[in-house]
Amino acid sequence: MKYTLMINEGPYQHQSSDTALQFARAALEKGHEIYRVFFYHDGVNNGTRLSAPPQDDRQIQKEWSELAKQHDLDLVICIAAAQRRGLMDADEAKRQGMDADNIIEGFRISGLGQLIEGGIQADRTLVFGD
Amino acid sequence: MKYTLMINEGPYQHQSSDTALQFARAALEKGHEIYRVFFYHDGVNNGTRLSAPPQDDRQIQKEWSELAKQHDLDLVICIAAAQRRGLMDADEAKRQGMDADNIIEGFRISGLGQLIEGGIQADRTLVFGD
Amino acid sequence: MAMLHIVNKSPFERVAFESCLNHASAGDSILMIEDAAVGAVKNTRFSESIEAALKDKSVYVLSGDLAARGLSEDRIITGVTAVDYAGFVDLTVDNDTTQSWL
Amino acid sequence: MAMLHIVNKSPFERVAFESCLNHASAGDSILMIEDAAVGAVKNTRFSESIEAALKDKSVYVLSGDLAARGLSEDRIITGVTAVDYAGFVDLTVDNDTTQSWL
Amino acid sequence: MATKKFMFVNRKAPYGTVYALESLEVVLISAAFEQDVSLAFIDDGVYQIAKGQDTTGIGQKNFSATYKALGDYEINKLYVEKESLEERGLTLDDLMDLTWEDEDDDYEEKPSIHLVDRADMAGIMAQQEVVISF
Amino acid sequence: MATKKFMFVNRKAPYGTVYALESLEVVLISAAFEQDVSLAFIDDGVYQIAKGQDTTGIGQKNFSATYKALGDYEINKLYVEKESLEERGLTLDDLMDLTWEDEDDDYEEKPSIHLVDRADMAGIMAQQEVVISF
Repeated sequence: MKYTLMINEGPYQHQSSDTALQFARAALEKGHEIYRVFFYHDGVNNGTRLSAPPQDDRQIQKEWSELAKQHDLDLVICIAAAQRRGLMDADEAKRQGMDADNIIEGFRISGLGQLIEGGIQADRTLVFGD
Repeated sequence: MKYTLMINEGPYQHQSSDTALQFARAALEKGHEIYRVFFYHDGVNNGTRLSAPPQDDRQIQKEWSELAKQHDLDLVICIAAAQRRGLMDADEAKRQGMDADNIIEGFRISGLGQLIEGGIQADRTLVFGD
Repeated sequence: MAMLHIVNKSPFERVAFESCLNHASAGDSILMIEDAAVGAVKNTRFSESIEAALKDKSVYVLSGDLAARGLSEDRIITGVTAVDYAGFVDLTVDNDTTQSWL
Repeated sequence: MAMLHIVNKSPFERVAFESCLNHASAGDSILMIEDAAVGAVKNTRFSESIEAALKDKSVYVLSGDLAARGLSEDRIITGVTAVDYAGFVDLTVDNDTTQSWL
Repeated sequence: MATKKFMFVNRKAPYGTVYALESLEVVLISAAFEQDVSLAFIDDGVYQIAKGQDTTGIGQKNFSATYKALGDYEINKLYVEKESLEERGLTLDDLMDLTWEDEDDDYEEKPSIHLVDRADMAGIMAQQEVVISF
Repeated sequence: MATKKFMFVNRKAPYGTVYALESLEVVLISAAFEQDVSLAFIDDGVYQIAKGQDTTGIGQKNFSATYKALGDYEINKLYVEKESLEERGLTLDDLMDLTWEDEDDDYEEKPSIHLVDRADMAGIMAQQEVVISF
């Protein structure tokens, strides 16, 4: 099966990103394909590289980044949602005249069309949110 | 009257930051004092300077920053909550070995004691959240 | 000691509003803000609960939040008072404490 | 076309779970995850609604979420099945579509 | 690209949270993909298409006019649940007049809002291939 | 510094959202300020102090043991609402055994959890000076 996952909440505040991460691992373990993970609403906050949670806590943002590296996942952050919330990659920061960027490796910023296209291409689309 | 306000949600996703901003303006207009605004949970995301919402939308993070400047407000971001979510000032970024910071002018990062102390000092403590 | 209870959740979606009504004391005030504003309207599944609360409590709704959701003030339950943000501030002065029902 | 309905809200706090039950069709499956796991327990204010749903639908609960909230599997309503994340994945395969009740 | 039956489910009031606004942004984008799109308004989602929204008092942008543009993109299956309206003391008259022009029928203006009861709504949901909830 | 009556109100289940964990962090800090602190557990908040929490299946840290430390900081007024337990099929036996040692009474171990009915809970809330909700 080919999956598109949509994640609507940021890390820590709600369990949705944790649940999606566990689901994605379980699906990959069973040999399924994750076609795309689309981060929308506050979900874009999963893509920051500036987090530093307590050592004994999980590192949600880094776990996504590492899962993407291991399985060559397509992690997409919605550009419009990211602009409202202050998530920037180097190109977008330059374009907006920002003095810093904060996106973590393994995520890319793109448009909402990626969500619809993901829904069309995948066998199953799942939404994780609040 | 002397107020301490607590804000528990990030900008845009929930109305709580908007409401608190309107409440703070109305209180200041009536001659009351805002002793402190404490940003907790996802509320720390109100303190980013990397946001760039559409031109016809409100700029919540900048509005807090400007209100602080105009009225010399004490806007405090909880350090523990900020670390989980990726909000960093220059000092904290250095301490954590981060290559960037993202806090906007007018906010400072401090501990949870500032919330309790705010509750003790203020005549009224109000919580805005989800 | 009178308390201002601030509710920001739709009574049709969450239990928070009902829980607020269950814990407010006689003489307290209740202010509906944000999505809770929809609870101020007459002839809903929830309006009887507000009418019961009005017997020994004061009930207010933030006018800006009501208008944003397309509800005009002539639809609100008799006895419920619409206030603006300045009125919200006054309510926090007139009551000794506030409690938010999140 | 069978649908997997995924609920993540406590039935004691939000209407989402009830709304899910009102809209699921016979032959559909319902999976309780996150805070919704508390809805799987016997003898609660909500348990009759689950028992009614079991007449023509399959009902599951994510075991990790149940355990996290201190609820052991011997407390769950007869007919509700506990699954792990691998079982969650299988449910998405066995049903044609999924709908999340947020 | 394949054509799928997409449904966007709206259960939350506007302005208290961002979901209504950002959901609408997704719906607009979906128009470009020529899918079979429908929208469900149930529970507090019915307030999203309430008539006369006025946000001047809360400092947020009033985006309700955007729903009127949906007809131009042939997004004209807006299912509104009768029971959800009734519980909230609302009727069809409280909703915006949303229409589309049917080019196969001499550009006649037709209503985009379809009032359905709960059982019908369940039936419509059961036919979908991709359900995105906000 | 003045002493005020602080109440922390917990209405949400743990792990589904961060509020329980970050609320507990606030409560612990409040101990340093020597205030008159009490905690209310109503609605789904009662699950926060449920016995036997096991988070191995969800990848989150199990922080429930931290509630046991509250007694050491003389935070020993944990009010739990009877009706909230009953609606959820729970009893006092399902909650952790939280105690404190009363140094004015020969260090006798006393229960920190106080089961109260809804009317009593309302009365306790009415006496507070600072109410922080999560």
